[in-house]
Amino acid sequence: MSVLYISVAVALLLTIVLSLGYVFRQPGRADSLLAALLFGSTGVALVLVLGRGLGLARALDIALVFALLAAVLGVAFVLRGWPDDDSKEDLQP
Amino acid sequence: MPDADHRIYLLAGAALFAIGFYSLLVQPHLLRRIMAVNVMGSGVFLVYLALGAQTAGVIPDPVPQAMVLTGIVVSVCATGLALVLADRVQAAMGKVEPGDDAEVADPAVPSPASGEPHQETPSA
Amino acid sequence: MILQIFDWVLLPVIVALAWRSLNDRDLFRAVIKFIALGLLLAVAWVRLRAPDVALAEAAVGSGLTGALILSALVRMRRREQAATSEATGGIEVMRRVSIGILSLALFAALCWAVVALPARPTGLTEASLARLSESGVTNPVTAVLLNYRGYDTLLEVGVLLLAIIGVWSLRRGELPAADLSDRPLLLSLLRVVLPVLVLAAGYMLWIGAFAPGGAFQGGALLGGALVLLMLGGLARRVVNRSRLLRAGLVLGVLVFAMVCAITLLLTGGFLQYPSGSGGAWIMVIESAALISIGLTLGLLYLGGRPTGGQGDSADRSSSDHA
Amino acid sequence: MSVLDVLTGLLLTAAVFFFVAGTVGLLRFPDIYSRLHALTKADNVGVGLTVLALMLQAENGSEIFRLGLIWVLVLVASATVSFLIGNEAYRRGQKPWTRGTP
Repeated sequence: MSVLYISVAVALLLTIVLSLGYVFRQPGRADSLLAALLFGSTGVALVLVLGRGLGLARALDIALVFALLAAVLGVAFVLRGWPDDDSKEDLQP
Repeated sequence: MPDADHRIYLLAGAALFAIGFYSLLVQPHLLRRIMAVNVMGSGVFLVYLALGAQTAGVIPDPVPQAMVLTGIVVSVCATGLALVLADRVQAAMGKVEPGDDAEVADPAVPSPASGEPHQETPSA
Repeated sequence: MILQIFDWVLLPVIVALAWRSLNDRDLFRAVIKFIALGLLLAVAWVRLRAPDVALAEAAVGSGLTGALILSALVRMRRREQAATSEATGGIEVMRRVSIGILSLALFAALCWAVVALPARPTGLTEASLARLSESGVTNPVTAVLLNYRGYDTLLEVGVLLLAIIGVWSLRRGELPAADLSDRPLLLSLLRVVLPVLVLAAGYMLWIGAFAPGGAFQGGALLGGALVLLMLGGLARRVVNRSRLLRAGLVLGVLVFAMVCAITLLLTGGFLQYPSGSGGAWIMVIESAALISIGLTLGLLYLGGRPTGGQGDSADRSSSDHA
Repeated sequence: MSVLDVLTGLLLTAAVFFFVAGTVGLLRFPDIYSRLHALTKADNVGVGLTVLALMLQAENGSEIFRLGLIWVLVLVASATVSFLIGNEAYRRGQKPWTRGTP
């Protein structure tokens, strides 16, 4: 069973790699923000299955903290973190 | 335990430290330097925890874990303080990229008394 | 086997992300990558079976540090807007190359050093487990933090206090005056997340005695709650009560120091708890530390001594809803 | 291998599918609004299925409760933040993609 969990973890990690490849191609800022959001939720699932696969019962709490702080960070992003010179930078090659 | 070999983690820790070191010296922007120091710290944590995980005991060594925990909290404090300092630097000099006089990289270069007298902007 | 594959995917990604986050041309994207790096590091800590550290990294490393750097970035950007746009590649190629060679040499030396370490170090696992039953807690990491090496943690709480004193003496931070009445959705998010954050902070504190968790993780969650409150413009009532705030900030150090003094009187040993009552002492210290850590981490986000209204004029001009 | 284990495996596979779909959507969709749409599928359904899969293996009620809590938090946070991002992007004048624009 733990092989299944860790394989799923590897698969989730690969989706992170995929979207990182996207971020590395320098998309607009809002889009890299979207990628960060996706990392957050993928990270929650990843920690859950990895913890299960390794037999760490407390991984649940880590995922919980992840989810909570992702909410904090998301709000911080939108309220304070969104750069004003957004459109200008997006044009940069 | 089947996954006792964490040597790749040790190497990755060394890589993070070197990357942070390089960026710390090369990048002129203070914010980047602050992030660089954080990355260096993470490299150290990686090495330390990997060593703790491959000790002979039944569970990973708790002492490195406790120290890294302390380290994380201390480094967020240091980051917060450094960010405010960088902010003050910007307010005082009008830019976030200190000139050559602040370069630790090459002490041989005589600092060419970089312009900017401290024109305190009344921002704070 | 499959774990090895996991490692071989995870670590190159971490290293590549570290490189790109520090050398990205656009600072905003660099910060986003830095946050993603923190997230993957937390995954690495789970992988290394260090759940206590993973909890702290998930809360502090990726969450709060990211928010801190992000808000500093925006603040700086506003000030330098239209002025000198960020010049990348500030130093010349020759220096860049020589520093690169230096860093590679450093990397090689570090690699040699870590590979030369014994493959199976003895460590202190057994030593720390041997006396665990006397420590008053059953989570070995908490035992190390607050019993075996309590003075480390005392100093750590001191460092937190010093950091906030430094920040407060350097700058004034203005509370965002966001009005959530035009953002009803955000208000309802806060209504769900804030209570859970506070509840989870208490849970972390309580569970730290026998499972991963503790005052630092709980404090980070509390700090996150404070950040949310401030972002939502709801923290004025908390932050403007200056006396209470300061009392909360020093509470951790104060209680810790008092426990030091009392244990010194009772047992003659510095932070050596009377036998059998370790758990109670640890709980007292941790509860006080939780409040101080939460307040400190939350207020660090403000980036200065809180002021009621008049603050950084540059910050004020283009605030809240752009 | 019990029935529950098989179910867990199936649910996890489905979850991975949704995460992959969300990622591919992020990579391939033409504008920020459609990318948001793809993204929230990964958030909501992907995490939901993972949580469900692990609930089947949970040892006690507390685990089930916390798993559920995680899902609720992810749902609430991702819904709100994606709304705010979309709203902000629209306010800043990002045009929605229509057929014909590249």
